[in-house]
Amino acid sequence: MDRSSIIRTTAWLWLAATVVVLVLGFRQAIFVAPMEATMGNLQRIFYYHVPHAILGLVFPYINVAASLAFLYWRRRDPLKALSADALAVASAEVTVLFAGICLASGMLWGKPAWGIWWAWDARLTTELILWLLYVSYLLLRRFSPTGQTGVLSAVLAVFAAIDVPIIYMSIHWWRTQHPAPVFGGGADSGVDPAMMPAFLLNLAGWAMWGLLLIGFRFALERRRQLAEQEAALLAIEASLETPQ
Amino acid sequence: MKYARYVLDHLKKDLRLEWRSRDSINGMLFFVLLVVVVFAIAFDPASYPTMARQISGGILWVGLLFASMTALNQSWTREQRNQVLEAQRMAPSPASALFVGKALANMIFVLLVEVVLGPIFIVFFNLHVLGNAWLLALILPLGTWALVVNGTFFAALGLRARNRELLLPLILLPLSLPAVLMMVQATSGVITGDLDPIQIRTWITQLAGFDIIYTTVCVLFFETVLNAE
Amino acid sequence: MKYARYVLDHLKKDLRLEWRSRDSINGMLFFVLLVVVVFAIAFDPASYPTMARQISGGILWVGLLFASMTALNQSWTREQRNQVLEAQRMAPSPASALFVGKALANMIFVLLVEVVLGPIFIVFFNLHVLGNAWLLALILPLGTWALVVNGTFFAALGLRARNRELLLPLILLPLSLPAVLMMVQATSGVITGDLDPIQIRTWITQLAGFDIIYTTVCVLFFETVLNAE
Amino acid sequence: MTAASLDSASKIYGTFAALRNATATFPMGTCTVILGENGAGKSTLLRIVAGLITPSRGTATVFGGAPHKQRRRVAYMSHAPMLYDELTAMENLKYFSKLHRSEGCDCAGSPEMALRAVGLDPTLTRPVGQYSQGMRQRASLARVLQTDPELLLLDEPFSNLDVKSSQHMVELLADFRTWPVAGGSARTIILTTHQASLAEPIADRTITMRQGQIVDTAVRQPA
Amino acid sequence: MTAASLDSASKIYGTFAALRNATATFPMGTCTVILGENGAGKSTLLRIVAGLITPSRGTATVFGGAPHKQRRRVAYMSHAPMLYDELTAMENLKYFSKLHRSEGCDCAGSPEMALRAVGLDPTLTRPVGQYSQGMRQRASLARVLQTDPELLLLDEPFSNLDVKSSQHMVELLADFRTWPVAGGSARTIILTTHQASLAEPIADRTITMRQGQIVDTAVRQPA
Ligand code: HEM
Ligand SMILES: Nc1ncnc2c1ncn2[C@@H]1O[C@H](COP(=O)(O)OP(=O)(O)OP(=O)(O)O)[C@@H](O)[C@H]1O
Ligand SMILES: Nc1ncnc2c1ncn2[C@@H]1O[C@H](COP(=O)(O)OP(=O)(O)OP(=O)(O)O)[C@@H](O)[C@H]1O
Ligand SMILES: [Mg+2]
Ligand SMILES: [Mg+2]
Repeated sequence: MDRSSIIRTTAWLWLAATVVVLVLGFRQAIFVAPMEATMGNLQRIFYYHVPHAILGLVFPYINVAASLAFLYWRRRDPLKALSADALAVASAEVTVLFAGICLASGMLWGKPAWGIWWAWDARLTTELILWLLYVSYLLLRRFSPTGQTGVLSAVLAVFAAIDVPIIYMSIHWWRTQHPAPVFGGGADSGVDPAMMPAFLLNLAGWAMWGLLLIGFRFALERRRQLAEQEAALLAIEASLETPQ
Repeated sequence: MKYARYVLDHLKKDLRLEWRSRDSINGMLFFVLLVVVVFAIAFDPASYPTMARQISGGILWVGLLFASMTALNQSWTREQRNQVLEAQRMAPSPASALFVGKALANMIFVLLVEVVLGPIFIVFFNLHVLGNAWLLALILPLGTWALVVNGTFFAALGLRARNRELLLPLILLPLSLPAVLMMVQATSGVITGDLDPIQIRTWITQLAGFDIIYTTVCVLFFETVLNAE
Repeated sequence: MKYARYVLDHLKKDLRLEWRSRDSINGMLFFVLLVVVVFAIAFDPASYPTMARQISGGILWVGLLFASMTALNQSWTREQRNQVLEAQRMAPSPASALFVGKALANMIFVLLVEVVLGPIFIVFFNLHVLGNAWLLALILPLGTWALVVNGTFFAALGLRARNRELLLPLILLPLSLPAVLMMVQATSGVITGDLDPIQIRTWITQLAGFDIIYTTVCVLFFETVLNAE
Repeated sequence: MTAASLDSASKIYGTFAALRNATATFPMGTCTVILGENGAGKSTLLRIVAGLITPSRGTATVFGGAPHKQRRRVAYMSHAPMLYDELTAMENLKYFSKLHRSEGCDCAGSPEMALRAVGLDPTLTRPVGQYSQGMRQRASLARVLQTDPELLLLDEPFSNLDVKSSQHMVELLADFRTWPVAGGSARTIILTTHQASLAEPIADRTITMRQGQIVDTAVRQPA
Repeated sequence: MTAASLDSASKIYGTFAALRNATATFPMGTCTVILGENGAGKSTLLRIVAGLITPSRGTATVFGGAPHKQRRRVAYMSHAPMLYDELTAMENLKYFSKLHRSEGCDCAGSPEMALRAVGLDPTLTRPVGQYSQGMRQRASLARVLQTDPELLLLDEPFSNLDVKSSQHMVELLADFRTWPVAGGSARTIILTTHQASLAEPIADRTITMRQGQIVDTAVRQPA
């Protein structure tokens, strides 16, 4: 088997595994996990909301790693740099998606739980700023002149990645309406152990889904880059045939 | 040492250019003044003095933010006209010196604006600073530098983009939101006297940290951005 | 009739240019979103809900004012690049048709922005409109036109000035202050439900009057401004 | 009949006189080439005739009226291309031809023809912003030609053009002068250039300027 | 010794190849004139040698290193004047000469001298923004000459110049080539132009480009 068909098979297998995990997670979350005491069934959004929130914070680091790699390889090995750039776009887009879903699910949760769609509390603001940062990253990619997109956006990615922890620190002392951290928080933190399987399954499932999306988007971007190179090569070769 | 001399050359040039036309600073002044007036009309501070105190920190910084953004965009336009920027790129002096020089020049302009604006603002919003007013002398420069250093950097980054003027706020605002939060909280804290000094100290320290981190990153990456392509 | 056809030509051209670049409108949408977030962070509507309601009218209009100012400046820059404006001046079609076409195009953009922005704004500021919400469908377009018509005019006026971008707010803001006052009062009145309908009617009528007067004056004087040297 | 004339026209910028006391007539049907050093005031003179600036002193007359009243019969092409970067050449030309549409006819030549005439492909989908300098210059010429002007003002039409393109342009201008005009009058061209030799074939008259003044007017004898 | 060389360098904008597979060497001490139609890729080639853009494929070498590492020894003058409109010529030149100041000496020629050499008055107090096209071109030339470059890149230095000024500029360039160099090496000039005849007196070699390719390289025999 050649390389591309191996990749394709892996992708399909990965997709199948993702679906299985997500379905199991769905069963656990909706039918198996115990009902929460105060919020009732509403709490089940938790199994979707929190994984997206956590993953939305992980993917930016893929983005900045790829961006730094791009900057490093830019002059040394342009081909590798192009792959890094593709990975950077892919992870940025998936970040926007996941942070967006976290925002949306949180808002859907907030309306019945708090009676309002939105509150300017630390967690929510943080997440919103994260989302805004990566939207602005994507906008910069669209606005920047051809040929400079990679460099400019890579630099912005570094700035954005530095900003993420700063946001967390700076907003930590702000008034808050959002539930305090359940994991690794104070003494009485932690969820009912019966909820754990549902949560972990969903976390794993969405992580796999996110990686799959990144991989898919990466492949797409690579294909676009290759097509562009091809066209450029054609342009050069076509001219070489013209009599001198 | 030589680096400092380059920075000084650039700074002097920028100040001279500004002095020749002087419109950037005048414009900024007037703009901030107008923003204050618009807000005063929109919010009616006279009838609600406590509210005025609560929101005045926000208004001050929002006004400065928008005013400086316009000016920051301008400051690189000058370099781009007649392709002077390419001459800068061809010069053997370190690129980041150009950046530092321009950031300092912009800082001076915005500080000047603040000095003039401060008293006017206090009169318009009928403010009595309830906290320790001296702290403002620390908060204002720190906050201004946070805006100016990133602003100068990203104005340069967006220079060759299609929608230059629009792009700067789009990048700068999300990135500066934490800094804006810190500035506003610290300023409001001082004005209303609500926050205890320790909290204000925390905000100020964080702001200083923000400044230091971003200044370093900007200086490191400026050459890359200038020679992008 | 022929005049209308000219206007349509200009409008179509502007829409096409916008469609070609497209990202300018995306950028503007994002910009307004950012302005709302900045204001929210600066003014903290969550902790003071009644205050939030009182100032939300002001914030909405100030945000739109900033956003549309950026867009307005842009819209003439295009004409100026490559001196296309001189070609426009050399054309035998009436100059004011160019103005009306461009003002309409700008109006369409800003209205689009408002349609998207409205819901976000209501959610973020957690507003319940206490008055007659339908009135907003009247106030918003009237207020927008007031901003856009003067903005387009004065952006053209400032075209050849050195600090174009800064000049527009400087002229536009003072001039629009009465309109801003009317819009803000009417909008706040509707949102808080404080004002009685008659008062709101008065504000709206005045706003309409402002629109009519300034539109006439702009159309009359545009040719003069375009050919001013 | 004179197409345009200047009567002791001066243009003063601040304290600097870009044009001083220029008196000249441009008879109908002639082609005048304005020569002169850099900063001699050639562009200034042309812009006055085009009605884009008004003389500080003296008067300019075009077809017996004020220059800015004659927009329909005059076309002006400057250093800059005067086209929208984002649109294709075709879209640009169509737009401008619409602005010139008059009462009865849809007249004003077809944009396709004009583009073909200057040697550009009308079906090109690249926006003008991505053209090279020379291509822009041609598109710009097409823009002024399509409006079928009686008085054509060209400011350095050959700068940035390679020799072959320049010669082609000169031929095109020579051809343009033979196009029939509605009113029975003849077509007039005024152009500035630094490459006098290029413009030679069509020049009936040359005007030489120095430091804002017209220092010499020469009429070429028909050979 | 070669001052600069291109090794199958291509520059691709989107899908458009502005420069294709260009291979060329520019020996030290020679003056090369690049000819070609509009859009042939002359400016692109020059900008690659200047290190302002990097080739999409292939490499460019200047004095044995990467082009953007040689800033001290290379000067580039483009279509645009590359000067601040608000400052006088003198102030502009002083500023740029400071950016070139190196370790020991204050070197880099004096701005006054450079301005005199190009025929501008160093005491002129008008800001550059109010200069005419040609005056700007000269001030721009002064800017590149004052840094005493070993490799001088000029993009259409004669466009917008009247004939006399152009000839003067050619003489100046010829003179410049004779200036002594610190390292003992010789001065190299690469320039593009559409007016081949003007550059003739100093051209040692001509390169002709067409559609992004170098189609011809001719070496002139010393007469
Ligand atoms: C737009 C609204 C919301 C946003 C943007 C948001 C955002 C977040 C984020 C970013 C996290 C992850 C924090 C971390 O792992 O450190 C999180 C966790 C959580 N959210 Fe939300 N949330 C929103 C609304 C809500 C609502 C309405 C509720 C319930 C009343 C809720 C309950 C939780 C819980 C229980 C966690 C888990 C806390 C933890 O494990 O640390 N969220 N949310
Ligand atoms: N807007 C202006 N403000 C001040 N001075 C100006 C302005 N426009 C032109 N000038 C001056 O007027 C003089 C004549 O300018 P003009 O552009 O007519 O010259 P020109 O003959 O076209 O020169 P070139 O061949 O370089 O294009 C120049 O010295 C120039 O500096
Ligand atoms: N930034 C760019 N984006 C896209 N295409 C470009 C860009 N810069 C140049 N080109 C294209 O590359 C080609 C070569 O351009 P270049 O400026 O090198 O030509 P030139 O030989 O200098 O022509 P001229 O004599 O007109 O100045 C042109 O067809 C131009 O359209
Ligand atoms: Mg001229
Ligand atoms: Mg060129």
